[in-house]
Amino acid sequence: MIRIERISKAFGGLQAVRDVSLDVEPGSITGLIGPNGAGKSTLFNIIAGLIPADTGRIYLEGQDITGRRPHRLFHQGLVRTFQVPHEFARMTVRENLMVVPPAQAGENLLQSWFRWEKVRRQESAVRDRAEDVLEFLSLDHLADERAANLSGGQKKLLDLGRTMMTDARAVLLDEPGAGVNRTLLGKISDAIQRLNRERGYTFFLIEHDMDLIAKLCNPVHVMANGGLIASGPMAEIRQNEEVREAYLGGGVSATMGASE
Amino acid sequence: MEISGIAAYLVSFFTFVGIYAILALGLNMQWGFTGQFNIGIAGFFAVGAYTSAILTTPESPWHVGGFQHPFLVGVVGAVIASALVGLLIGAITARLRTDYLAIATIGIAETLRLVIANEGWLTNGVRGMSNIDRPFSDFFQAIGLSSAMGSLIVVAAFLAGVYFLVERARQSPWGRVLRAIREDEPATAAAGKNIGRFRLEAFVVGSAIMGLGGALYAHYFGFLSPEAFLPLYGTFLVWVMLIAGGSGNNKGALLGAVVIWTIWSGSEFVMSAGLPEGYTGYAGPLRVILIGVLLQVILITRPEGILPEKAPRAIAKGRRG
Amino acid sequence: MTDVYILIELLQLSIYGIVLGSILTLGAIGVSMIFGILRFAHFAHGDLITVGAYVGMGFLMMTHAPVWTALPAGMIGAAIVAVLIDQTVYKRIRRTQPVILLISSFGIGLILRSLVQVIWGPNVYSFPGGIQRPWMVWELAIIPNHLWILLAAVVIVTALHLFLTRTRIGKAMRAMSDNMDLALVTGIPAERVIMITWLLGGALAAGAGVLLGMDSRLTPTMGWNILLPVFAAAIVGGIGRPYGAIAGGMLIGLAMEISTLFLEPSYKPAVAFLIMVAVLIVRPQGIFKGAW
Amino acid sequence: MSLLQANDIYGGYGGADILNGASVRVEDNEIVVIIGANGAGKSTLMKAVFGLLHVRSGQVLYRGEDITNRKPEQMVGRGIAYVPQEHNVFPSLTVEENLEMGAFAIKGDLRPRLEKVFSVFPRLRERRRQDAGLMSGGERQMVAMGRALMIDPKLLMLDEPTAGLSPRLIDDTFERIREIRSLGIGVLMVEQNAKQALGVADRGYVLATGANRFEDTGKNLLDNREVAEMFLGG
Repeated sequence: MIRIERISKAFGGLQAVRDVSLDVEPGSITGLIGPNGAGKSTLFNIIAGLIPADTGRIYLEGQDITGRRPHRLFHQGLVRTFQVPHEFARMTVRENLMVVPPAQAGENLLQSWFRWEKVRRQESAVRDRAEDVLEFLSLDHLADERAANLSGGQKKLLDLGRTMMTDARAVLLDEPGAGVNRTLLGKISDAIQRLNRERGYTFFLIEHDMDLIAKLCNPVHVMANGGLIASGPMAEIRQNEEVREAYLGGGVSATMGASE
Repeated sequence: MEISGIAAYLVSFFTFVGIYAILALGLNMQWGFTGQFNIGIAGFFAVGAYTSAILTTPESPWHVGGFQHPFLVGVVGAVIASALVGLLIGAITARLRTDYLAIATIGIAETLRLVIANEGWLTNGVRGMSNIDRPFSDFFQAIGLSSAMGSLIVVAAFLAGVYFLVERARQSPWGRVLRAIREDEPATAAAGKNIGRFRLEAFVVGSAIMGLGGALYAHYFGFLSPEAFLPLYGTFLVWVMLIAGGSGNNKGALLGAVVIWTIWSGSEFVMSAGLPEGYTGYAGPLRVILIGVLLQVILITRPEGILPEKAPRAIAKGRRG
Repeated sequence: MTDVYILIELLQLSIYGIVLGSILTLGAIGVSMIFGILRFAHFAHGDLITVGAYVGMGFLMMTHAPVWTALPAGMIGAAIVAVLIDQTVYKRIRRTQPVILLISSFGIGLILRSLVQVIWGPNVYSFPGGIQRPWMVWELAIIPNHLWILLAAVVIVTALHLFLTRTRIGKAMRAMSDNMDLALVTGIPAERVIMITWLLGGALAAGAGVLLGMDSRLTPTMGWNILLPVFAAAIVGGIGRPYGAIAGGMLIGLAMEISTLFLEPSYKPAVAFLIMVAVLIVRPQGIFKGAW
Repeated sequence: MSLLQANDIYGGYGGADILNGASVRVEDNEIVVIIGANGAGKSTLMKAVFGLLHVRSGQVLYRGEDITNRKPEQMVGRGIAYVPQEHNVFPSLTVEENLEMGAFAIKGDLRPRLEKVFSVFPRLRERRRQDAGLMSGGERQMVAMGRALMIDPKLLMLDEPTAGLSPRLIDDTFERIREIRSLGIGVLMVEQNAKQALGVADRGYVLATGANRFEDTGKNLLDNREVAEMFLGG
């Protein structure tokens, strides 16, 4: 689904990502873990078109998408969420969702002015879709609330909900569990699994909560010091000596010689 | 003052309110909806006013023209010309932060003012352009109304039209995207919206509305000179109106125009009555100070204005009502 | 023959350009410092320039002191005005978005301009000294005041440089401009540094105002009229980098004066604006790289 | 009386709490390290203690005085210095100016203090006139720690001092931290390099989901099999 080919990126003297290649299989929930500063977020931002890679290519379903701008990636079926939820604070929860669907007639100002009936009809369908998503996420009671008033976890759900307002095929999740309490965490992981099963979404996610990773992801890729050091099911990853070293520090393996 | 004097005053009062309300609506589209900072409203206002004046006035030895097109052609020309200026500024500053947009807009406004003052062949410079006809004055005379009253009716009609369009734009998915951009750009981009396009559209449409305001002003006032486009009248009052009324809220823009114009023109009476002989020259600056202080008080105590922004009423019902 | 004539003309205009540039520099450094620390474009800066010029002139009218004393008097006056504005208005809205400060400063500018009109009337003033007979050096006319202006600007900028590099509070200003959060955890008292920033910004603006007044005349809109070139200088130099403002000021000043070879002199501000726009398009971070 | 005692801290950014009752204690002349998986709330706890993050409930005591939710300025005034993980130097200031900023509030001659810092980090003496922005990651970390030492702190708080450093520099950094302790300073640090950090630490805390999971001497934690397991969940 997503193919990452030999991506490298340096910031000044720091090699943030070094020669990483991996595949995210269609229909999978693929995890990416690693200690702080391992380069996970940089890799994500490169895929999402926020920062350019120094070398390497990214493919989405075989198509080269290296360096595409975020809004274009969206139209090719690749959407993302943010580690810190980005809600449209002074808009209602429902509006937050209704913004998303692409190619709304009403996004054309002239159509909004002069083809009002058409716009309304579409708007009605978009609204139905938003209501469905809210129900799916059990946020329906908050539809008319300003998004600013949601809790951190609810905002994360809303972020996930926005990805459901489109026919996304691949979703990048940046720490869906960060700052979320246990109850909501369960909801979020259920939603991810259901979206994966029922709608065939492919997920690629960064997460620090190992239990969540173990529950959701197969396979899991591990990064440390910018490089990929292990891949496989979580059970195997746990036994991997190099991974243990990376997390606990101390011993330095050949792939991990960090630069100054 | 006799009745007819009061009536004449009220006509002029509401005509100005109407013109300023149009400017405030244009600014609301740029600032209120999208968060774009245009501090050169006077420039767009001037482009509209002079374009319409040049297109419609009779031949004059003092400046280009003599086209004598009808009023509506002047208005359309004004809208197109100011939209083009907006397109130029918007395209240049699209990727820059707000401060640069602000400086660029003020730069274009001041530059335009220099052009108007210096290019006599085009605008008759500081001596100004006159003989700009009021709209449809023959028609209004035929039905027994003064040309001033006719102007008020025309301004009111245009205001109604602009309000309708701007409010519809706000309620529409288009306006929703603008508000999303204002709230959070990265998330709007991640939702697949081409931020640059939406922002430019809002800026251009807002500029066009300001140009329309300029054309209406030219035809009501009948005379144009660079003095009218000082930042005080053209820009500052409009900003205070929108902030006081409630930016993001179109009703707030209307209300702000009424309230601030009342204070502004009311203060003229108070000061000319209250200031001692020989000090009447101070009335102008004192009024500016009054409005300036009012702005600071609003920003400190009630930055959301008299009518805070509310989520627009849903334009379509879902299954669940 | 004509070639020599053009060369002389060019040199003559360059002298004017350097003089104008040094005035713009003083304004632009203030704009840049305020932007570096408070992150907003201060639109009342032009009118602060006007206030400084009028206070300096007012001081002369009251005391009949020598002309040069207008400079320190204006600087002190405008510095106090700047701090008062910050304490009564800007301080209260600093926590909101910086763009609100921008709107506010636009209004403050109009208030200052009107206050100048109320206090000193709409008349045009000039500093005493009358018309000066220029010295002729080769074919170039050098007006004595221009020398003084240049000298004063050099002294002020040097003093500022020493302040920023030699005093603890000056270094703290640079530190805050570098990284506000780190400055806070380091224990640098932000409010005090901000106050000093306004003091300096106001004083520098007044410096520009008095020197501008010496070069031409005092009008209530004198500062507003050079606000655009001042911003242009700050942006060309890289906004938030006061040392860049020196280069930016000189470049804009020279371009404005030399443009009069081809253009109506009244278009000078437009020339500054066009250069600024060109810089914004090509290099939004300004031409002159390098930190403070 | 302990040098620092943070009891049962709750707090976070905006909505949800990240800290759910975390506690930590530091004695004089002691190196205390906080370890834990990513996202466990280690850095958040440091920020909460230093007043950079609102403590919703709980108490921070410094030599018995309640300093909960005080401003950083007041913390520094009491002799607590904090070194953030990233962006921890003023890039356009020289090394010496950076150090001077650390002692902003202190009147009088700074030279003795500078000398003290240079004795811990001799390299900084050589480069005192250089802009900090032009230095390598390791040197910047020295500048940052040196700046914190300028107030003669009683308590030094370090947020991941070895992040992004090469193995050689990591060793060196831990060596310096030991040296700092020998100056009579209590050190509280958050670390990713858990093994090495526990090696130099007198005591350690293991945090998980914003609360204490283990607390013991550095050595005991190192030997604890459960701690190792914890990092990879399960």
